[in-house]
Amino acid sequence: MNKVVNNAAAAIHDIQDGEVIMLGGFGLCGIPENCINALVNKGTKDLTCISNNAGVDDFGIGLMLKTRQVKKMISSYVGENAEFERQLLSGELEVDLIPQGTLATRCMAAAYGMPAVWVRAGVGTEVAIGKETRVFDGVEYLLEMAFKAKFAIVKAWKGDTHGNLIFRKTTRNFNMPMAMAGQITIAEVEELVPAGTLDPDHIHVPGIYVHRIFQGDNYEKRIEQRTVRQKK
Amino acid sequence: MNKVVNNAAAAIHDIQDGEVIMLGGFGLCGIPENCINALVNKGTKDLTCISNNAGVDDFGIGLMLKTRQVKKMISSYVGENAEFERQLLSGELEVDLIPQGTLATRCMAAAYGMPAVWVRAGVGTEVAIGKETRVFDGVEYLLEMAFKAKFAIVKAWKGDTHGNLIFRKTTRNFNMPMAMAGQITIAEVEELVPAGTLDPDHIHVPGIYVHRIFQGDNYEKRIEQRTVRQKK
Amino acid sequence: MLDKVGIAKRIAQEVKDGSYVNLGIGIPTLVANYIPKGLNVTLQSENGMLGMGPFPFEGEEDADLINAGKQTITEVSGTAYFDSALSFGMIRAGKVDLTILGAMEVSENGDIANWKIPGKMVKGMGGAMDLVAAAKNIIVAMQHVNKAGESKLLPECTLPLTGVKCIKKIVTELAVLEVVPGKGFVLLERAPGVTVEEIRKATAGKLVVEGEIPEMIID
Amino acid sequence: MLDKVGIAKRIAQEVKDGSYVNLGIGIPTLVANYIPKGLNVTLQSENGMLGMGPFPFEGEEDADLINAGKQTITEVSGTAYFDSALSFGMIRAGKVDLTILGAMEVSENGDIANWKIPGKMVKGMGGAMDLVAAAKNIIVAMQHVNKAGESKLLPECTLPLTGVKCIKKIVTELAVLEVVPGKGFVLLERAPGVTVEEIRKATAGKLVVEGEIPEMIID
Repeated sequence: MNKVVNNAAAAIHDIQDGEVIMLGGFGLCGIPENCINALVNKGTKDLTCISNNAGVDDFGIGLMLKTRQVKKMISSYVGENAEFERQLLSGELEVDLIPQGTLATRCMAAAYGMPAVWVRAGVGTEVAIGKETRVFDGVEYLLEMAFKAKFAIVKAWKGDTHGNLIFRKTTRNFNMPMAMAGQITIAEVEELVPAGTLDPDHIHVPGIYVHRIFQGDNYEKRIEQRTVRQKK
Repeated sequence: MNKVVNNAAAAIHDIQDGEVIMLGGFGLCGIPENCINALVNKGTKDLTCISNNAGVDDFGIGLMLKTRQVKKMISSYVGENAEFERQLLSGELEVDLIPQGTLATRCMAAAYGMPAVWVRAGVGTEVAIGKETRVFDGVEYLLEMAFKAKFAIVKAWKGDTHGNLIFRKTTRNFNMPMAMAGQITIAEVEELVPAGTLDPDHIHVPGIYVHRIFQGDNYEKRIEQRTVRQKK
Repeated sequence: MLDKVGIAKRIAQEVKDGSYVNLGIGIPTLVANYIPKGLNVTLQSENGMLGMGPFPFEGEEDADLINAGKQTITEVSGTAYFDSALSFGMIRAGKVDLTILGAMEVSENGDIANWKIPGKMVKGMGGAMDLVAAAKNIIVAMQHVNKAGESKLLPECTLPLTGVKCIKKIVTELAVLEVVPGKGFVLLERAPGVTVEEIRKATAGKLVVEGEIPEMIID
Repeated sequence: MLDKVGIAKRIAQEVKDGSYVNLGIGIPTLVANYIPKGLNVTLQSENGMLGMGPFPFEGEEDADLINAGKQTITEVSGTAYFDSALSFGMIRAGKVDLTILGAMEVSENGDIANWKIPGKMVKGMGGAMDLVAAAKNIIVAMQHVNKAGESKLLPECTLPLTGVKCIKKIVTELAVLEVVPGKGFVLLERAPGVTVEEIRKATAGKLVVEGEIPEMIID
């Protein structure tokens, strides 16, 4: 059950042009930095990226936008990226904006083998256009379909050789539901340990969901909004 | 945000005759022993119990069956209980048998604010009778409704004064989805600690889902099938 | 007339002891600073945290610990982390007692528009649609009129909607108003020094004024 | 003719390296003892565990650590625990590669009945309906005939169904058979010393015999 690959290049080697991939993280928090760099190096094109955000101009998914590798973004908020805006307005880039909770839940549906889920978000708005609606107990819901993504690429704090993952603080975000939603899940971790090292009660994503794992390096972990208070 | 109550009697004081309650545990593993005893002492009647199993004759929910406090069991497997069988065959007790995964998922649906879920289990069987079916991608699913239970009663290993819960080994079972599914969730724990003691990354159920918590005592933790191997 | 801090202070009075609260970006974030001492309030951040603390001290920022506005923050005693699916699960299940967020427009029946202006670059709705569709109690913090001087309290929203019939209360620089579907914007309080007439002029939707309208008390 | 251990040994040959396997109660549980050394196989227990180990040594039982048969068990290196909802989630999502379970009846098109006998006390289906509805590959371990001497491999099941068109393979004391919907029970192997004719006599459903049928190799 050893799922260890050598590095990011090996982990993403078979991601083809035109593929649908999920990328974990929220803003720049907990993003799979090594795999994004490897995708930029590999030059894979026409990707459809399911990711809550689209990075910034010079970091995260922004790096893949700069190299025009992304055909379509499926996100809830894409606001911090000038290149993104340019490509979107010029028609080079498609974007499908969906509510953040719906995005998370469509990942979770895939993770749990549910074909579709009923959600309230978007009822009565343009998000509901073309979608089936239904009233349960007097409340209206939309039918939203589970995502189908060939690859999910996530970043965890620690992982073991069986693929078990542990996250740190708010990095669990989309990494956890996406890790469980991919047909092939690739996890990069800050620290890779032998199976049996992690406390089985502390594991956030059981290894059955993870197909390839490696220890990343040179994590920048950039902060998007550095907000501080002064010591009195 | 202090949710601590003194004991099991205080925690269950307002559970009325005829109420729908969820009880965590799998077999006798991780059952809320203190609360079950308190319900027996209080003598609450006509209860509908959502619980994967029904205990054994002299432990767990079996104690409430002996005192005829249960009107209906909603379970997936009820096989280890002679008194249960007697009451069922005599018509004193109603039982609604549903697939174990469906049981868990109907709890989870309530926990996640989903009104209903599509599941495959039971398609083409008597479980499907009267249920809406639908084909997604060539596969048929049943529409199963989220549970509505006023009270969920669960047992965790550790908990803090804010209601955050941590489970040990296979006791997470139905305790975790039920803890998040109750309108009022009561948690008994082996060790109650001040908020801030538990590692925030290790918490299985966030306190927002838990309304009352207390440290139980005299846990018997009975083993249903003691299977061992011999040292060579 | 209130400044942003004043709006935040007034909304802070709406926060109840023992409650779980989700704060949007902007004025709502400021509310955290004015929650009365002695109240036990837990802040939920929809990126996956219960028990959000203040900004970190300089040099103690942790890239792995941010809020939904992507700002560095801290833990409090009793914090719990979780993933985005569970985060919105608890919101949908009605476990979050109060959501406070900004708006571009609110209508008489409680519709809200706060994510999209046709013709302008659309950044996305983030978690706003999920929050307004699910929270039990939603308070809008906003200016009464927009930069062009037009009322943001309308008979019907003109911008694409974020949610329908969901807003319960509005706090602006001029007033506190309750949204009663079928009735309109019921005026509850005036900002210090602001007259009912000034509020009426700034409100395009139906304003309901019943009896004497008290002035807000803000310390 | 095989005994229970023989059936378990033969099924163990079906287990692939690197796979995740769920074992039902009874003969399937025995399979774990005969998985070839050197194979990396992870056992899933649907009450919330990946990486199920053997029974504990006497005195080392832990009431908090049981399998889906409620037996005390142990961890292995790399075990992970989870709740029942996630457990069935991973089963439904097709992450479990192989499910092995017992049956009362199997039909020519792969239907299975294994939970209810009309007129007898019904104990419940447990997780069986979920497993047969979701697993990618399901092998049934059972006796070829019931105690009354009647075949359990039928044109159609007579007992209430657990699942439809889901069984891929059957291993009995007499034979290994593949279930090919529209075709029938395709005989793959004979148990040592058992003739095709004996198998045909014990099979009420359509038995497909193509070419020479080899004898199983079991050590």
